[in-house]
Amino acid sequence: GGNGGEGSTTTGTTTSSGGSGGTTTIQFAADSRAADNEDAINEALHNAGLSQDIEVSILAGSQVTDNRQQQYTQWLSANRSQPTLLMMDSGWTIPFIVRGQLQKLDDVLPSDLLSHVKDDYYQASVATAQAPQTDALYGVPLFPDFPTMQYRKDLVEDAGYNPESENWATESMKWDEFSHVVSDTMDSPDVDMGYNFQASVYEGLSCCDFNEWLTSWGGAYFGDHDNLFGPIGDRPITVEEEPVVNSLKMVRSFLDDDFDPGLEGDYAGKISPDSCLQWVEDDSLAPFQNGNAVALRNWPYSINICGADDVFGEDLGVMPIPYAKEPSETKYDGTGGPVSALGGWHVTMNPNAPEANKDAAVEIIQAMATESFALDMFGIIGWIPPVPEHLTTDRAKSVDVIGRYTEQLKVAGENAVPRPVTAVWPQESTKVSQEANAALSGEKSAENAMSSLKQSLEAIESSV
Amino acid sequence: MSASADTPLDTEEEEEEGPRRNVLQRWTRRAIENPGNVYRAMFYVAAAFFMVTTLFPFYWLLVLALTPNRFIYHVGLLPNGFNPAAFIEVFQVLPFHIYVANSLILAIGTTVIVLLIASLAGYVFGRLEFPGRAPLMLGVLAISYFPPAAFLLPLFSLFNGNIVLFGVSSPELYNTPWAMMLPFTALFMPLSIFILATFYGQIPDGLEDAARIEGTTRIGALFRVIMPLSAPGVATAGVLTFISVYNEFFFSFLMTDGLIPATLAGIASSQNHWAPLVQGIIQYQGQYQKFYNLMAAASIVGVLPVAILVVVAQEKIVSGLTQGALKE
Amino acid sequence: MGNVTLEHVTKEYGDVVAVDDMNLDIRDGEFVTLVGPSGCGKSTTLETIAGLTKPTSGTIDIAGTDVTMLPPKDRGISMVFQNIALFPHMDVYDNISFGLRLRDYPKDEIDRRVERAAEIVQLEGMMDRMPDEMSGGQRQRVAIARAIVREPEAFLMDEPLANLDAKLRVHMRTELQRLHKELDTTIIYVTHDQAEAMTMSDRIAIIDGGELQQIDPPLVCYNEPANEFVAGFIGSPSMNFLDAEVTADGLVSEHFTLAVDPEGAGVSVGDRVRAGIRPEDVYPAEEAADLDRPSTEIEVTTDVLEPMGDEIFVYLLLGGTEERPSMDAESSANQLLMSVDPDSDISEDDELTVVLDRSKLHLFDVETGEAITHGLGGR
Amino acid sequence: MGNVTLEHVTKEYGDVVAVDDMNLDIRDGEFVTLVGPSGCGKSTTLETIAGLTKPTSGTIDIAGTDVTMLPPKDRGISMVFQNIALFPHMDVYDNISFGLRLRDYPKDEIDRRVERAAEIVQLEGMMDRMPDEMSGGQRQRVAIARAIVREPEAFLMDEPLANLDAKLRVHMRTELQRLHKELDTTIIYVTHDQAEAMTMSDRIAIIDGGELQQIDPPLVCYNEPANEFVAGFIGSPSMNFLDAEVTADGLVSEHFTLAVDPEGAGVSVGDRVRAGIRPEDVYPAEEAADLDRPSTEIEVTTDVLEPMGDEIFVYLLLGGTEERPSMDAESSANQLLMSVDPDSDISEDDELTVVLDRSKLHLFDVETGEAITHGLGGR
Amino acid sequence: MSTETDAPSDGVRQGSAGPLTLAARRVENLGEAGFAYLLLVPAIAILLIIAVWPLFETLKMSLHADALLTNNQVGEFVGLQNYRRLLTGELDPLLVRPFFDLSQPFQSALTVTLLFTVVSVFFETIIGLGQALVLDQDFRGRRWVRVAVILPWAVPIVIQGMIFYLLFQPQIGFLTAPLQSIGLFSSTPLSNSVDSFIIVTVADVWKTSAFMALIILAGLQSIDRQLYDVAKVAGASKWQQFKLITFPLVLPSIIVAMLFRTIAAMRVYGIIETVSSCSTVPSLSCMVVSSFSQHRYGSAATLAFVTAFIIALFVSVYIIKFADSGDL
Ligand SMILES: Nc1ncnc2c1ncn2[C@@H]1O[C@H](COP(=O)(O)OP(=O)(O)OP(=O)(O)O)[C@@H](O)[C@H]1O
Ligand SMILES: Nc1ncnc2c1ncn2[C@@H]1O[C@H](COP(=O)(O)OP(=O)(O)OP(=O)(O)O)[C@@H](O)[C@H]1O
Ligand SMILES: [Mg+2]
Ligand SMILES: [Mg+2]
Repeated sequence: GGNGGEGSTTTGTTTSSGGSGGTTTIQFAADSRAADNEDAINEALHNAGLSQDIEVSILAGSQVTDNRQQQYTQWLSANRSQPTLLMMDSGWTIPFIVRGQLQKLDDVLPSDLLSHVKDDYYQASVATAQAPQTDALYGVPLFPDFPTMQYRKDLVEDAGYNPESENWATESMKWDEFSHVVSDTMDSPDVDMGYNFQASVYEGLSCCDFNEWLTSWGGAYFGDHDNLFGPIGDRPITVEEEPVVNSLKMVRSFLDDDFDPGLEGDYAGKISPDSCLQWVEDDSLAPFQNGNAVALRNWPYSINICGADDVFGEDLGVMPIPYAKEPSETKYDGTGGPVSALGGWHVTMNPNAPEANKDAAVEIIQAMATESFALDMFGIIGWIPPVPEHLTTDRAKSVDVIGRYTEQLKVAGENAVPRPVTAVWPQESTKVSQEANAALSGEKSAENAMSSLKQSLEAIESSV
Repeated sequence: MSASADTPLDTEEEEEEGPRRNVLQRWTRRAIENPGNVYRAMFYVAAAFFMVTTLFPFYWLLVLALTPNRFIYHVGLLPNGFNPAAFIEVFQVLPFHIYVANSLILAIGTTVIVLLIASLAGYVFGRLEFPGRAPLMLGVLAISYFPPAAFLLPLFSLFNGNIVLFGVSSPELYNTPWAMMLPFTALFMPLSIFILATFYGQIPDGLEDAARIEGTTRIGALFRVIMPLSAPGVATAGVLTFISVYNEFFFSFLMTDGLIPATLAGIASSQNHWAPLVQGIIQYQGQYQKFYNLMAAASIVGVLPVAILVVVAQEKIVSGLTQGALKE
Repeated sequence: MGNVTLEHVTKEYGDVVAVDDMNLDIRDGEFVTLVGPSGCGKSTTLETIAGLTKPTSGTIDIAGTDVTMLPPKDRGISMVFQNIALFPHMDVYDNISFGLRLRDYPKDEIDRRVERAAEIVQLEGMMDRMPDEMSGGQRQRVAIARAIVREPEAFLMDEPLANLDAKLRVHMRTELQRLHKELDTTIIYVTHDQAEAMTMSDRIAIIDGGELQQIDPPLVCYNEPANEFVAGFIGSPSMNFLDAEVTADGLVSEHFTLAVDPEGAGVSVGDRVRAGIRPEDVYPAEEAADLDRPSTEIEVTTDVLEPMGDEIFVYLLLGGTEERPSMDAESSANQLLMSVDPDSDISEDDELTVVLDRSKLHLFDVETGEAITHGLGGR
Repeated sequence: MGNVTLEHVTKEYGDVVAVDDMNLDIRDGEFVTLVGPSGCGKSTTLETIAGLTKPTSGTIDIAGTDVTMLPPKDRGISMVFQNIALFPHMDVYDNISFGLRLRDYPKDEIDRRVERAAEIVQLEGMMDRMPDEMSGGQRQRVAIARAIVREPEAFLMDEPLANLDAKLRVHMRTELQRLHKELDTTIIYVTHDQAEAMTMSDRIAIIDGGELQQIDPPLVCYNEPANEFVAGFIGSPSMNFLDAEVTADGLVSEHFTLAVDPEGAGVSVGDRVRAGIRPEDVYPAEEAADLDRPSTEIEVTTDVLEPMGDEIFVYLLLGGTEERPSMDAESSANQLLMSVDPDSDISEDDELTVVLDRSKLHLFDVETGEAITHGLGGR
Repeated sequence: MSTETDAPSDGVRQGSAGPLTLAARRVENLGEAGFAYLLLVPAIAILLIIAVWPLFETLKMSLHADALLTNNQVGEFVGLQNYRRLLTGELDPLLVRPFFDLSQPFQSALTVTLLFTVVSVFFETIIGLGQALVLDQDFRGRRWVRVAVILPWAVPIVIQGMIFYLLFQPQIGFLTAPLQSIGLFSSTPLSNSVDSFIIVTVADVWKTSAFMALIILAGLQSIDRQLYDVAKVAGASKWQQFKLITFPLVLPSIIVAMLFRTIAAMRVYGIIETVSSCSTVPSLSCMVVSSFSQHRYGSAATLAFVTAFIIALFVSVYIIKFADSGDL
């Protein structure tokens, strides 16, 4: 179908607001937090060198990522020329790329910027903004997001551990040790939960929690991490393998006192509440925030909440997520060690936008890629800078609350694993979370769950 | 007619007052003698039951709204903390009233259109006999068999000017109220048509006849006599449509880009800032975090217009026809 | 220009033929009353004229236009419905003014007319009552007022006075007649009240089983009924019927003989006929002195007496008490009804001699029911 | 045991007093008819007896029990409603059998009774019609049948025959009377039809403005009305009223003088009274030969003639044509209505001499309307 | 009536009429059928464009393969293959849960949907009828009880979901623990299929009984009160009045309400997604929506049509009943 033309709407064209003749306003579909900070963002962009006659107008999209994805799908499928820029979840940018619905940035961005992104940004992030199996760039990471293990330093210390001196902050511990730390700390009378995580049947389980466990055990969904983004149907499916099954058994033993995981190593049982099986991020946060849990695996936003002075302040400890196997012990590339699942968002460009808007958009992306902008946003909204080095700057460290934990975040970022996003990932994700949850709840044995997961994944992989 | 046959049944009076009766018997006896009391008691029990069951979740909602989000853990029957400021914060975080206003406009607009068109159709289906009536009615009904998603893709193309017929491309309605009101109309109309057909069908022919004799057309009779006399049905169809639209999310989310005008006054002047209430409510939901207290407070605020509407519409019903003087 | 013509109008509801090949030609300004037994199709006839129901076949013509296919509002009629049909959601004023408001009459004109109509039906001061706050008769009067505020080509009135008391009915009768005169409008009127039919109509149309039996001025219908049905239907109480045979001696029945000139009466010897005589034309023999043409005397026994105030109905048994007819046999061959003056001293179970007024005797064909003659000459 | 007693029953609707301190004592098995002008409170009275509306004050007693607070179903009554009120969703059979089915009568008993009732109202073969497929009269008959299938303590009937034709009405009258006799049930009956009231009732209760005016056997009401209202209301056409003064000469009015013995008549000289005389008690002088007690002769001019078939109503002007009363003055002082035989040769605008039957003359108090005397003696 | 007025006179109108009146006349002159069709034009037109045409497009989609890797909505034409694969279970691995699998009824879309429909519509009807009967009474404060009863219907699904989600979230709401202790629920009801099914059903009944109540109430209010007088005098007890008068006369309303509730229940989606998840309580609409959001438009369209077809089959019960009551 043809493009009905968007000229009549206010944005995207030259308007003359405030007499400052000829301001170009570019629509940027983001979320409501960004929209609330529209002025600050514009200021940050201009500070970062964006020409004063370009303005960004931010659409307050839903924060619920599925809704946004749906909305973008509609817009881009209908060849709408608005908005020009879209903020896309790193978890689902690739399907848009694969469908050819995004502007290839290699063609429009200056080459120095391109190489800056490809070389200096968190690699995991950049990987989710590139076309699979090529390195063509379709989005520039705006901010990444990596979960960490947040814990009650005060309680842990009371239980006789010494996080500071053992440098838990950057030197992650293994799961068995962690389980004992938690278990011991739980014995302190005023907490009834230990390690809280999110294992409801939802994307967050498959992309993140489960992904972290299995990867930290040296397992993988599709073998080597080169295969994360395809080729669909032409890669091994490795969920049935022992590391994956073991990781499930381990977590199940955290949940269920009576379950014998039969793993080597000494795992303390029953450190996590059953409720984890129906929790998403926020549910797991509540008990922790209320002082009823020892540790919580969560995204940085909860650091800001729990690290606030009126909550735990300095008593909030943050460490990378524990692991079971060293990278060297594992079969597949990219697995093992203290992995963090990768979240975060990219900025991408609508290929149907008028050329003039695209040009302005390029300028905006350039401004967004500056350190100044990244650090401004870290301070304003808490967007983690997409370049690891930026995190260690003094300016980053001086940010309230989360500035205290930049070291931990940097480690997490360097160990980030993206989810295996492909066009079929949404379906695979559903199956993964169903089976993982079933295994964790004891509804199925881990082996059974994973073998039926393997079948499902095979069917899905072969359906394309 | 033999005089004997009525007797076996009129036994109530004959029963002799026995001396020995325990309390229960006495109570039953009283209940039988004065069933009014029993009905009254039953009625109050039922009314109380319904009040409690329907209102409890609202109470819980209020509890949530008053509980600061960080204390949401283990809220019981009483709010964990007391934070009425949530009701103010709702408006500080977002111009929530503008979302409400948008939804009100969409809902009122759609309701008016639906009632108009469905009235005509309801009249036809309820009062006229004509060939093809049953298949047409079934056809209308069949539309509601489909999940809304089944309509979305083509409509989205249609409202984005992507459909070209005879060289004319379809109007660019995306982001205008029409892009929502049209689908709402189509999707909610079958219900209204059926409700109105049922009610219009029950109005005695005599009244329509009288109106026509007095000089109305059939359509005139519909709007002057049949519709007012079906006030309860019309009000119900209206309330149901209104509420459905007011709370609709699927289309209103996908047919707008989520912008809202900066001020209430902006609604009138803006063509394309039509984000509705539900979109506002879910704005209180972060990617990982949900501000339950704000969502609760916002929905209490959002439900208010509906409560007012219900009162007004019910009043209308009451004044319309309470005594059911439908008789010719 | 309000003449109303029905040509071969038939209306069927499924199997039921409500109106059967009806031909009516009602002149402009005429007052025609439709009467007939319950369910005979009077209301249906009005409805087809009004356009509320389409006839199954036949055409209807109002004021020279074929209106068969016109909607009611273009037929220039107004109607009082048998079932009243007030708009329950409107008060009396709104009900009455409905038609005027539809036609955008100026407010003061509406007020004037409504007031006048309310006065006619004696409902002044009830303008803001709702229909369900009124008595049956009051509602009916609202319905009448609603019809008469307008000035249509024709009024159709379906038992408009059924729920009114005698006095009010007389009043309304006068008012309707005056209205009729003033507006010179055609009125088609349905009533079960004989007095209404007799006093108001220019012509009465008697309908039975959907078929028109006779349409004639009231007295013609009364005095010269076209057939037995009309004879029995018009007049209350009903005409007495006695089966008889024409012999050389005259009319011979079980209980009496009447000299008759077969020729003059249009019958021939051997015919079986039915003789009809109205109760007021039966006289006790002693009072018949001033009667021009009494019949032979008939011996009867009085049965039940029904004193009506202004007269007494006396049920007479022709064959003596032992033949007292069972109560539900409609008009038994043995029974004769006589109306006498309230001063009369007749009592139950009297033996009595009565005579019939020969000049008021009607003869009907036994088979077809057609009238043969009205009034016997000779003696 | 179906006696019905109302004691000081008052029913108010807001400002409207529909029933005003009504006292009625209806004996078991009695047939009482309520009559009165439209809106006088007849239906409301029935409704309070039935228990459909609670009286504002007063008590109601049925069969010896105070039922004022009892629900309708426990009062042992059945009722025909003025507005018919058939159940629209039930066919005729279901409508009629409704009350029986409620009481779990055996099926065949129900069938038998329904059949019998349908026969009485002549609706055999219509058992599976729906109410909206019937004519007005047919519906009314269903309503009657619905009431009479049961055998309650008392029947309440609110104008049950209003929509029936004269013939059917006579038939129904007989049937209801027979039913009354057979079941020996109390019947309280509302009608606007004088003939019904006169022929069926044991007593007639005349109500005006919610107040009971008189309750007496029909002929008493007719011949000895308690007051002017009753006199004017009972009898159709209405009684003539003439204002007069009692002088030493007797009764003197503008147009005639009547010798009267004040003492015997219960008046005294100087009283202003209203004299009432029914149309059938006014005679053309020449026909008054056999009248026992004619009055003095009165010179009149005939005005309008209303031929009714069995009689003719003659409107007489007392003061000559120039005083022709305006048509809407109800009973003008100058006007006199006379009913004459249809054979009479009176025509419009005749000069005529009439006499009144003194023995049928009623005198009423001008102020209170109370009757003073019925029938004047002397000459 | 005086005749001196020059106001518009009645009378058979002929000839001299404006074009508008002429058109109006022509409309009035249409036969019953013609008139019926004419009045249906607006409704049918809007339904054709906004509903039927999109459905037709969607139907076409269902005859094409999914296209995950291109910007096209669907792939090549495959005829009825999508339907075959769905009905033979070949598609099951690609769906959230199997389409039909008797071995795990609470995790197969068809069984869950049917079970949900039967259970929720049953309770909604009972409760809605009860509520309507209470609201139909005259008592002080009725207006507020009305509002209370109807209010749940006015709650957006997001919020409805939130309320029940939080009520059964063990760390927040207080309902799980007691229910768990009496052995009714597991410790994680929201990820347990059976428990979640019950919660979703309760949530749905809570919200949509009001829908039933509203329509039935309107039906009750349209009953001629005089009929109760007749029934009372005939000796009907309250129950008999209900059984013989009220019920048959509101039956058409009840059928309409149940019909639409059934259709809506068979399309249940939002409340599942907000309280639990489509994986836990899979419904037919869940299948449609998830396939849709996974960009499998061919499958989604197929599922939508199969869903509609199943609904059509299921509601034919009502249709037959409706036809019996003479409305079709
Ligand atoms: N609901 C009501 N509200 C106010 N007034 C009422 C109501 N019902 C009846 N009335 C008034 O009460 C009076 C008596 O009414 P009722 O129906 O008893 O009269 P009726 O004698 O039966 O008259 P009719 O012969 O016309 O049927 C009338 O004046 C009527 O207007
Ligand atoms: N909708 C219908 N379906 C079937 N039969 C009908 C319908 N309407 C009327 N009838 C029948 O048609 C016949 C004529 O009815 P109509 O109403 O014209 O009678 P009517 O003369 O007005 O009687 P009444 O004096 O009782 O009012 C009746 O036998 C009636 O049963
Ligand atoms: Mg009729
Ligand atoms: Mg009455």
